[in-house]
Amino acid sequence: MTDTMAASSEPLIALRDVTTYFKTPRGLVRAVDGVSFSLERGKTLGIVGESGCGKSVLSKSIMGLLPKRNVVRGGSIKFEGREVGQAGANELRELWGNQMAMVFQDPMTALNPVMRVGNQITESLIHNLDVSKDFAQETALQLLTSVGIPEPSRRLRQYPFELSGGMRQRVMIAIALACGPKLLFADEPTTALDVTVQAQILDLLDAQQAERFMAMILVTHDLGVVAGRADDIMVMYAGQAVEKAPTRTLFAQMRHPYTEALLKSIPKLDQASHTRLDAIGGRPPDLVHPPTGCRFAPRCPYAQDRCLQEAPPLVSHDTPGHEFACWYPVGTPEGAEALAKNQAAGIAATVSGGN
Amino acid sequence: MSVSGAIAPNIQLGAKIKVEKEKRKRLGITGTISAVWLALIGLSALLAPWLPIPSPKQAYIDLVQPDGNAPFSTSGHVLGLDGGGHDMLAQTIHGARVSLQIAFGAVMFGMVVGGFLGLSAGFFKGKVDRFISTLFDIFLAVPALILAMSLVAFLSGSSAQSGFLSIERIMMLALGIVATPPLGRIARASTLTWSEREFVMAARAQGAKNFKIMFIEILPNVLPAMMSIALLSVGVVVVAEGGLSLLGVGVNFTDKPSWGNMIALYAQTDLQLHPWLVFTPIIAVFLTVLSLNNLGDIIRARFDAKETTL
Amino acid sequence: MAFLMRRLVRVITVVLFVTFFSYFLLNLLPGDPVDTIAPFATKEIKEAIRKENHLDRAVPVQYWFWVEKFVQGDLGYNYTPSSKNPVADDVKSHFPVSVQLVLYSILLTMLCAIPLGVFTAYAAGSRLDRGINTVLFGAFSIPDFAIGLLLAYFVGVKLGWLPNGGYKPFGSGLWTHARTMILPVISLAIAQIAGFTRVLRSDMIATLQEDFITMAKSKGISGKRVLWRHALRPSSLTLLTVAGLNVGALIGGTVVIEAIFNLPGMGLILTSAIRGRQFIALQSTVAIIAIGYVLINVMIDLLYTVLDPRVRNVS
Amino acid sequence: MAGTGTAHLREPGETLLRVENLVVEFPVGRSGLKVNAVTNISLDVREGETLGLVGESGCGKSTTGKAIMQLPAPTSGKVLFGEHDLAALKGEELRVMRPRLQMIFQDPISSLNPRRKVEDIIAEGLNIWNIGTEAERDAKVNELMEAVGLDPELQRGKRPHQFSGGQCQRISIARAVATDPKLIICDEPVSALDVSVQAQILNLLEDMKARYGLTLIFIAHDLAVVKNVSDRVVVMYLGKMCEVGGPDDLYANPRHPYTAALLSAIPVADPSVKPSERMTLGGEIPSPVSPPSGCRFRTRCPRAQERCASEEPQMQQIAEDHFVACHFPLNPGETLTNSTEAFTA
Repeated sequence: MTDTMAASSEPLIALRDVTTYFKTPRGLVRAVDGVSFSLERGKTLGIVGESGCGKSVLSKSIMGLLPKRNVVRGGSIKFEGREVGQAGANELRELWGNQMAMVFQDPMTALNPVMRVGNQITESLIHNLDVSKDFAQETALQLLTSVGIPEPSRRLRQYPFELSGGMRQRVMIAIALACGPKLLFADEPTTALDVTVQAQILDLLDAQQAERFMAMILVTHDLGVVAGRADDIMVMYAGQAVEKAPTRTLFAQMRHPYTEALLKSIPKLDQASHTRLDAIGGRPPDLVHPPTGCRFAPRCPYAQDRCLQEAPPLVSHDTPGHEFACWYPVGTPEGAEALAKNQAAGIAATVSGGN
Repeated sequence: MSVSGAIAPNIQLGAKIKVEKEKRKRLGITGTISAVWLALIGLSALLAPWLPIPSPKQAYIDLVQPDGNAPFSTSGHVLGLDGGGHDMLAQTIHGARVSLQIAFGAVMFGMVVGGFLGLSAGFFKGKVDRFISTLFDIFLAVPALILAMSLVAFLSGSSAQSGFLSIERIMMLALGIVATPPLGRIARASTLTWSEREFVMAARAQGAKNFKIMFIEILPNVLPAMMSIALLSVGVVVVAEGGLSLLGVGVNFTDKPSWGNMIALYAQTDLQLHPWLVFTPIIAVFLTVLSLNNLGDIIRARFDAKETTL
Repeated sequence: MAFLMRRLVRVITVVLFVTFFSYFLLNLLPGDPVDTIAPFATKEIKEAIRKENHLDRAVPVQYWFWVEKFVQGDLGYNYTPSSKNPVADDVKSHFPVSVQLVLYSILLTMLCAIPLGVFTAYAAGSRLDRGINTVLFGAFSIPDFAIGLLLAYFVGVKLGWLPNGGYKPFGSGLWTHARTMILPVISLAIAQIAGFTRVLRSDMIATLQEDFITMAKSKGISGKRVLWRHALRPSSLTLLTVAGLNVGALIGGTVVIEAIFNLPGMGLILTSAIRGRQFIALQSTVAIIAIGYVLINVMIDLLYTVLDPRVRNVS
Repeated sequence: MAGTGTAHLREPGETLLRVENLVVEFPVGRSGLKVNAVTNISLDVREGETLGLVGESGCGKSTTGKAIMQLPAPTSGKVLFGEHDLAALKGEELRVMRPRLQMIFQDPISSLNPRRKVEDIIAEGLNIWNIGTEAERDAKVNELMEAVGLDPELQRGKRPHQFSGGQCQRISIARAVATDPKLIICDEPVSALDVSVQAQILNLLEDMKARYGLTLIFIAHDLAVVKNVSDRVVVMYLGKMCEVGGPDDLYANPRHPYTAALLSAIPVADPSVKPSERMTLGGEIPSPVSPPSGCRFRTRCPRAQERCASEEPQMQQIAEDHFVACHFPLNPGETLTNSTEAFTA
């Protein structure tokens, strides 16, 4: 996604100003509101944000998996140079499975409960690649072995409810990998799992990605999950990308107050116990009527009048490839001044009090 | 549709459809029409003796043709007369009185008894649940209409001499017993899911007694699901009364007209020549059941009664 | 399978309870039961009836004798002033009529409801779906006997296309048989079709929003396969539960429809037993219907375990 | 781990709550098998202390919390609260103890009755026990709502569905505090919340603890969260205790292999820490219906020896206020090596 790398090859997928709105009786919900990025093969993009920030909708929207009714999609999505932003299911079906695939959040609900694991893996092979049943069966067996499932031939005949959560997630990864996709979406792949299992699954995804030279979009609410695994990170808030940078750059010089707040509000292992947390006050805005200026302004400790009136654009400043949308960025003189001004005025937005 | 089974299919209708059906605040057009019809028919049934309509027993025999044909519409008789010279509007309204009285009585019985049993079974679980569920199963092991028929037969047999129970009361009781297990099972299923909720544990942690938890915490949550099924059940009982009359069980036409015995009588005597006589009470039944089903659906959609999946 | 065995044991207990309960009720009736059954008979005949049905013994003993006879196929007698007819004979000739009626109705219901339900769920929200839904909602609210009477009048009387009553057995020719069954079967099936379609539709709509459907789509398999292979089976589970509950409605409806179309089925035995206060005959007939009903439900449970692997292993 | 023992318990006089050899078992259907949800757990809390209970799903931490509340009562064991053994109390005797122990639940939606108003929910305990006059109760509800950061004027009459998840947790906290309890058991109170809201609630809990003089048992699966709030931490695995200690020492020098593995599995928000270099535990938690013999962790433990299968480790003191139930505990500063052998063991 970075400019420096763009020269070497054409990106696998490039988004420009992608929007996804939902029509509801309350009005139009701007779930994704103008997101752009590009990603090359073999790279991992981490998309980070809290629930309702549009990160999960974004990946379904790129895949074209949202229902047609009551959904308004806009912007351009280019997959290998081909525009698929407005493509219908018939056109996308060619891409699904063998070009792009998805690993869902909850392995409990994302596997068909009344279908054997084996059939769920082989069906995409049989229908997309037109291989024989025996060959598909053989491939499924290899896939299960490669995702680290013991006794794979027995597992093929089992139903999802007979497997543990971690095993189910491995099966789901096997299904997603079956037809050798070039792009893998992993939508909170470990949120439903225990920490020790989470580590296993993330390692597995890493290994498979490297082996197959896939691009991966890893969606999560946990900055820790992407810190060691993504090449680039995009932080989302209220439907928009607020900061985008190569991972090391992002952690080394966080510019957006939301990114900073997100990191600071997490309790850390190396902090002494009873350390008071820097909570973000308030809660995310209503996406039917988002604030006019910067969407984070009402909760932002740096916010000035300008932030409430004028939405900052997502652009790169000093470091190429590091984009952020803020008038008073963290770690800059303007930012420090704005924070000092607010603190002097007693407007401490990082309060633990009422929402 | 007919007796208890009809309760089942509707349970889920609309419940899970969240695509476009956001919770409606008001009744909507169809809901309003349904409510108006039910209010109209309910009020006229309630006030029938005081309405400016002839008595259903009054026979305008002079208006009936010698060949037994009664004029369809004469001044003063909006829905015409039947072969015996009885005013059809009066018959239908007085019929509503009997049919609706039976239906509401039966469903009230089912709500109270079934609700109490279901709530107890779902709340206490274990032995209480096994006992009550078996009881329900026993009553559900006989098709509802046949159970109702047998109960009416037994009950009228046993009160034949004493005359303690009028036939309407017998119908009410018999159909009430039949309506109890389905309503009870809804109450049980709903109670089971609600008592899993942590607020029940929270109430217990506060020191609330079982009685309070059952009736203050759980019942208000179970009631919407029961209410929507109860509305359907009223319709089902109205239909069942018709079915029983067609089988020759139930209120006697010469005593009191009911929608059921009107349909049964005219179907035997007038279907070929005066089908309108048959269709009048049928339309009344249809509109009433339709309205009840519609309101039941609306309530269910509003309360998202998903847990009533039995 | 252990699940099914437990189910079967429960079913037998329930049937025993049902019959005992009704037997007990019979004895709660005021007066001498023999007087109720045969008020017309002489003292000697009454004594004979009493002996025959062991009405002189304690209730549990009477009941036991009844069970013993019942399992041997002796269902008691219909007593009339002129004769006594074995109920078993009536059942033998009437039972097939009712079974045909129920079977044909179930068949017709499934043939119409499954495609309709799948289609309306797939096209949920479209104008066609809404149209079909409105019609179905209306159809669902019409009592089966009303449909029967309407059909009897319009098709039977007005158009004269089909007989509006009577029964011809299968042996008298397929068309002859069918002519007598078409109207009753349609009368029974319409409300069932409406109910089933709506249940299947709402379940399918819910299923189509599940993650595993999105997952199936994301594999790139055809829309048809997603619909029929992935969505239908999990959605049909509720349908089965509802079907089980609905069989009772269907049997009840059959009794009424038989009366309207003059079909010699179990309903006829029932009504004549009630009219003639033949409580022993009634008891036996109700027991047969209850057993049939309960057996159908066991079959549905069996089907349920076939369709849902989760039930098989959860013990 | 998966060990037993009471070596870590402090003098009975010092503690507010003392749980000894708690066992909770559930039957599996009618099969005659049982789930060993909690086996021989002992723990204690001093007044004013926060005890953290941490472990992965299925380790029995929530079951332990509920068993202390007698919801339902444990299969065996003692729950000494003051001079009473709660597990031995029945009916009315137990009921009068209820207001002194309260609970906060995980699911903000499920833990509030959707059909009741916020004021009724908060005042429930006051009403049940008839505490104060009506006006006093009213004032108490206002005070509590303000204390948890809700606006009594505007929000008293609303129903739970009108609140966000974080606000619902605030209501739950207000309800729990209403009857002036000594002890509150917080069962994963922040795991359903977003990180930004989670921090608000954790801060609020600390405030409430100070303001109302509470003692907390804090149950969670997130080690960092537990560390943040606790004065003492118990690490659990498959219904048993692994390690008990003060948070700073325990997190800096985990002695039990499971604690070490758990700590190393947590993703760190620091790109310089390569996940691949850290130790990853293989396999998954065994079924609590037939737990492994000896040490229950041995099937996944890279240090497991034969002795671990035959002999159950007992809780032993290894440093000041630091106890471990392991035959081969780690030395301070020693790290686990990545080993896949345990995977198949």
